[in-house]
Amino acid sequence: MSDYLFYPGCSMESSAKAYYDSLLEIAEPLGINLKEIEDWNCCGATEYVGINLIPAYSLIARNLALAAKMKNGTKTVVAPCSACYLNLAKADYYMAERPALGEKVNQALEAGGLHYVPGSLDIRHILDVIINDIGLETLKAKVIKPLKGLRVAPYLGCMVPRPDYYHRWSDPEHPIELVEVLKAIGAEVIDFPRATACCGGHMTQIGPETAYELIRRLISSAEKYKADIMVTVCPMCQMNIDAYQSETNRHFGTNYHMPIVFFTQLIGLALGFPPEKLGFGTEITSTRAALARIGVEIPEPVEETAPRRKKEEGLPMPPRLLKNVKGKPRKAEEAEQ
Amino acid sequence: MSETFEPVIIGFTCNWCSYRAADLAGTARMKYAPNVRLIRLMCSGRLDPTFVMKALASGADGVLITGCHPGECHYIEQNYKALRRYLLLRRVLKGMGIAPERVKLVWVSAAEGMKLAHEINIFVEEIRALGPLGWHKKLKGNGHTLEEPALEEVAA
Amino acid sequence: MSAESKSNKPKVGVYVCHCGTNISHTVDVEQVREWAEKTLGAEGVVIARDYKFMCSSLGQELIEKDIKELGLERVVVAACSPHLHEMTFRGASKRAGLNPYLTELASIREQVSWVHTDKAVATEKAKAVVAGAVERVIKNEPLEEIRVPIHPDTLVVGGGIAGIQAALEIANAGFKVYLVEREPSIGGHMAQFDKTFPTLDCAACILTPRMFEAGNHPNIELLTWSEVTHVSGYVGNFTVTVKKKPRYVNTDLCTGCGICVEKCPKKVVDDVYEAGLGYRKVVYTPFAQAVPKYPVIDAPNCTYFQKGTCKACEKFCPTNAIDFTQKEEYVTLPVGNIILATGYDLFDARRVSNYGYGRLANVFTSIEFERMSNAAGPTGGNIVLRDGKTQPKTVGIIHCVGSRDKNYNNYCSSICCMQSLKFAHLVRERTGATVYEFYIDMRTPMKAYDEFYQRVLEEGTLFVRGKVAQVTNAARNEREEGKLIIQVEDTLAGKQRRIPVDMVILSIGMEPRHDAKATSHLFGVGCSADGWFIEKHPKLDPVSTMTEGVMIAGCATGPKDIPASVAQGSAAAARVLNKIMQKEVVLEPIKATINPEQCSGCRICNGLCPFNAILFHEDRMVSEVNPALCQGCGTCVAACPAGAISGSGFSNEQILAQIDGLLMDVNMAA
Amino acid sequence: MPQTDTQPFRTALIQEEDLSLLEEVSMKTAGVSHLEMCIQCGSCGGSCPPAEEMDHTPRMLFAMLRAGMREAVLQSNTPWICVSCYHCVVRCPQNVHITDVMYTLKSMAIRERKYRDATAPEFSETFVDMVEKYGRSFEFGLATRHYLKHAPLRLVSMSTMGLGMLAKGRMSITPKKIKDMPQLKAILDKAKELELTS
Repeated sequence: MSDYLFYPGCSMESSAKAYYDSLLEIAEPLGINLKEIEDWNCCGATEYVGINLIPAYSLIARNLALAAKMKNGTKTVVAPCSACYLNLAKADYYMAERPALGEKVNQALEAGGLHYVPGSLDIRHILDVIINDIGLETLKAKVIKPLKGLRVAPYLGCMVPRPDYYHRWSDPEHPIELVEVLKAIGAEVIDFPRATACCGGHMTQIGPETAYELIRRLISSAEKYKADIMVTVCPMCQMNIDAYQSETNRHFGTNYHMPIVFFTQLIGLALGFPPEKLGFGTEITSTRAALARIGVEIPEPVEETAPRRKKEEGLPMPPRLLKNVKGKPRKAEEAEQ
Repeated sequence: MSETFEPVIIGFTCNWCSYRAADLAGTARMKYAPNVRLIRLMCSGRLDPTFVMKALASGADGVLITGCHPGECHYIEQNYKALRRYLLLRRVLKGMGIAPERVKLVWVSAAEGMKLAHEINIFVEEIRALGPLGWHKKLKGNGHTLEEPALEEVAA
Repeated sequence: MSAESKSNKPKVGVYVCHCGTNISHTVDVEQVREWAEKTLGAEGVVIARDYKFMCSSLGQELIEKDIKELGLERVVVAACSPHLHEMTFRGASKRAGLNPYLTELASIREQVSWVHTDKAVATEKAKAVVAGAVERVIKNEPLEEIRVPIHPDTLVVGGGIAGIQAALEIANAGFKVYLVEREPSIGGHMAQFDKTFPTLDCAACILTPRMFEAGNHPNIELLTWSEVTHVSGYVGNFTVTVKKKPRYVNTDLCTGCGICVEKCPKKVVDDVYEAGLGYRKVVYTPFAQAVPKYPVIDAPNCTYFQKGTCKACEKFCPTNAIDFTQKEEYVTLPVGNIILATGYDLFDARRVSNYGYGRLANVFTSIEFERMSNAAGPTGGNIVLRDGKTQPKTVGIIHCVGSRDKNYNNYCSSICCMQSLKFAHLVRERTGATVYEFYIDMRTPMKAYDEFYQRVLEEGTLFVRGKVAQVTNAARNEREEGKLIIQVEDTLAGKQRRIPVDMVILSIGMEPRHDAKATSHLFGVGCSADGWFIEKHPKLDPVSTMTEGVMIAGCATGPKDIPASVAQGSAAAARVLNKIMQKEVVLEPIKATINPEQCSGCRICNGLCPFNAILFHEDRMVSEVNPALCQGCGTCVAACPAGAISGSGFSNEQILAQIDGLLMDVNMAA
Repeated sequence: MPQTDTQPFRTALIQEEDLSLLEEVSMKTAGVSHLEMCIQCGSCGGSCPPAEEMDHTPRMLFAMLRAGMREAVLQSNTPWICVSCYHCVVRCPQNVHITDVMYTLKSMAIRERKYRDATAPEFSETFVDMVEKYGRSFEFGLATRHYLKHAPLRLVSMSTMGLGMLAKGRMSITPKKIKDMPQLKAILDKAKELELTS
């Protein structure tokens, strides 16, 4: 078991309960021990930073200070919510980059008897922990019911791979982490061109028409690639695409039905947990039809759908670059020869 | 000197960058504090830690070491060796009870006369804040003989 | 100071310059002179003078006269920076019979009068600087210039256009050149191109004659499929080891008939010459006009080397030239000078994932497009999509891919604007497609370049000023379906645009060779943080390096177009010829020497020298400095734990004495 | 483009030039903004998913910042349309912290009451009110308060969804509160005081 300091974030207790429940279920078999940060508070989402600088960063830093006090054998803070992950990482990073900001934030924290030294914690997303600490091999080994036949659109959203202050992700636009995890649990993953496009964020509340268009682009892409279901790592993305789908349909006169779930829910299914323990059924856009394909029935054999480049016809393509390598991997290969 | 403490600082310069920067500061008539006296070396890599010890022991209150920016060394990479020695030297100074801040390394290219002047001004103020070292006054008689620091450690 | 040491001190003369009023305006020159004579008398100063202009012939004569009449053994001139007049005053001493290295300059202009304002303080500092110089000069030792003969042969590394040009210049002047190239043929990047801007002449038409000339020149020895592995020696006397990789073809027997290539049953993607857009056989010459004409066998891909069977090439070779037993060979060459023309690599466009190269089939790089538009290339000059047959109706060309971007390379690749304009012209000429160019700034500064831009404007290419944000296949509407969509802000209109196209060409930038750092170490030249080689002076000496005898030319120092590379090749050759004609070279005597008595053989110094000037004698267990290789940085001197290394011109004694002098006032006060 | 531009007459002459504006925005931005490094390439404006809703592209806004057009910049809707997707940030060749600059512009517009549409700023303020009161965000309270004020009609259409969320246990009618509210309040009070003096 590896220990982690856990920052759930507000939505895990309400709109993203399915994320919370499924994460807690799969944590045990994967060997993740989550120790919740004592008396954590809201990270301020994308709202507070748009009003006041120092209070916003002080609000975030209170969590960091509380976590740093608890760090006992581990200094890794794990957040499942993308916005929370980004805010925590950003405060840690900017407090160091702009010492003047760090000082002021600490002056504020001291009013509450707290202090935080930037850089003393590692702030990571739960997907990063699963793929890099637990590892794909361990995950594969635990799979009891591979999700054969389920075509999924890997939807990572914005705030996990970007701006990526600590260079943890393979690519800011087309990262492979979520794809790899979904492949490891046996799902058929589509080459989703909008994998890190925006769901509209808070615009569903304040500028719904802007948001509906962004939601439409995502759903239509997933449909075009014949995904059964979209998979996300972010409460905001899930909420916007799930709960606002009918409004989006109304707005455009369309008739999309594209369920979206958290990746932890699908891992849970693959590990053999019953769907009701993983928060299935709490989604507004029903997953029933999609899950029926892999439910209790025997999954049908998958047909090769992804159009692959045929050999030696036309012009050759360069191999895909999947790692965020700073050097020149192709040349390196040449040098080895 | 009157009440305000005027530190005396020895500055080591590299023939290819910082010494030329000093020339440039002169040609451009930039003004900086007169407390630093410069010594020309061919390279910051030539800097023997003994020189620094000697300067401090002979009455300098601080030592400024200047060299080419990383990657721009005239001798390819000798400034990195200066950097390594500098870091070790500061540790040694600390061990001897001398504030390691009395020795400072800055990178200055031949084009950076302004930067050199600026760094000198900053360093003079830093040393002024630290106060006089006065090591030379503690050495009785022949101030030239001075126990040399353990050079082996610093060598590479 | 003890009485003995006083009497032992050599006689020193101090000369303080007014420099018109440049020094005397801020420094009380008369006071410095008087002080030097009085206070420094104990240090051996026998005469101190001041003069309006020490550097004038009258000023110099003053010094010469004193050396002769007073028997001065050391001279200190307190004036300007040694970088200005050290040579002048050393010359004066030399004329009067004093070893020039017994003369020191104290910089009281650049370091005192010009940078300070308070006259009293400046005068005190000037005294300290003079005292430092006096103490130092006493410890100076007479030194002699070093003269070494120059070997007339030259090594040129890199057989691109810059290297070819340099080799031809030297060979035509009658001297021997070894031209080393790691690919099977010379020609470099230029051999891959179709047309060259701005004149649009065909690259092969102008390059091939030069390649042929180089390949057949009696003074040029080609070493292709070869790499330099070791360099030792110094200007005039380098010894270079070259590894000749096995071709598995006996070049004495091979006639270059090409039957082996024809009969070879295996094709692989050609990542080098065809930039990954075409195929070649496993036994191959990179292209038809390759020089030399002999093929090579790509052993890692060869069926015989993999499985032990096949040998089709051997069976069909009419002259029995195939030789699977060849091993790599090392040759040692003595040369006097070296020219590095190692060229550049291309930016890996897959790193800009938002442009989709490697993911979206119809995104091409500029080098792929060069091959595609080349009549000898994989498509026979047809501009087509990745399916190999469909002509594009709309093409987008994106500038600055990987250049001018802090996420990749900061610098401008300098050729991309012109290259992109050339592509626009070629696409329109060959396909009639609509062409968009996306640029940040249009940079067309050389001869006839802007005129070419005007021409492309006139041809109807649509220019959009804006750095492309992304190339995507995620359509938003019917119009975009099945297309590549270029999303960009048209910054001149201030609006975002989505432009559907069939084909995207990325104008990728130039990068230093992936192994440039290793090359720079091998030859002892400087390399910037980016990886480009550093010139001795970026403006006034752009083809020399800090290492005497090693020149640089072409893109190895930074992105360049063909005319600039050719000019540099010629310039480097001129520098080399200049050296050869001098027959010998004079070196500054600032060197390290190791006292073998004191050397403990610890070898700490061995690894510190970037010029490989220190060799270790295993038999005697002592290290020794090769004076001609030593560049005089003094790092080993500072590092020697036994104090066995001394650095002439900058010895420990000189510097410690200078510290004493500089701090004389402090100690007097104490 | 449509000729029915209802916007007030615009002059082509810049009439106000507040040349300290760029520096001010840069100083008020978290981290090092690199704003002065902008080369006006437009990779931000090209990247922006909701650019069609903006009156100016981010690039244009930066040009206006440089030109000292204080009123026009603070009145722009651009920062309020920003969805914090960070596409522009990772693509910017000059590493300008564009998203953070947008936050700064929002806070300046709020402080000087320069924004033209109150929906977004008031949503943010409501959100922050909740957080300051409970230490946690409170979706139900936020949604009701926000829609009641700004879109009572939408509240009706949204109620179906809201009821769905309630029924699925994804929305709580009562807010959660952290234990040590006095500590959080002390921190935020001090932070606000520091914000005013900086």
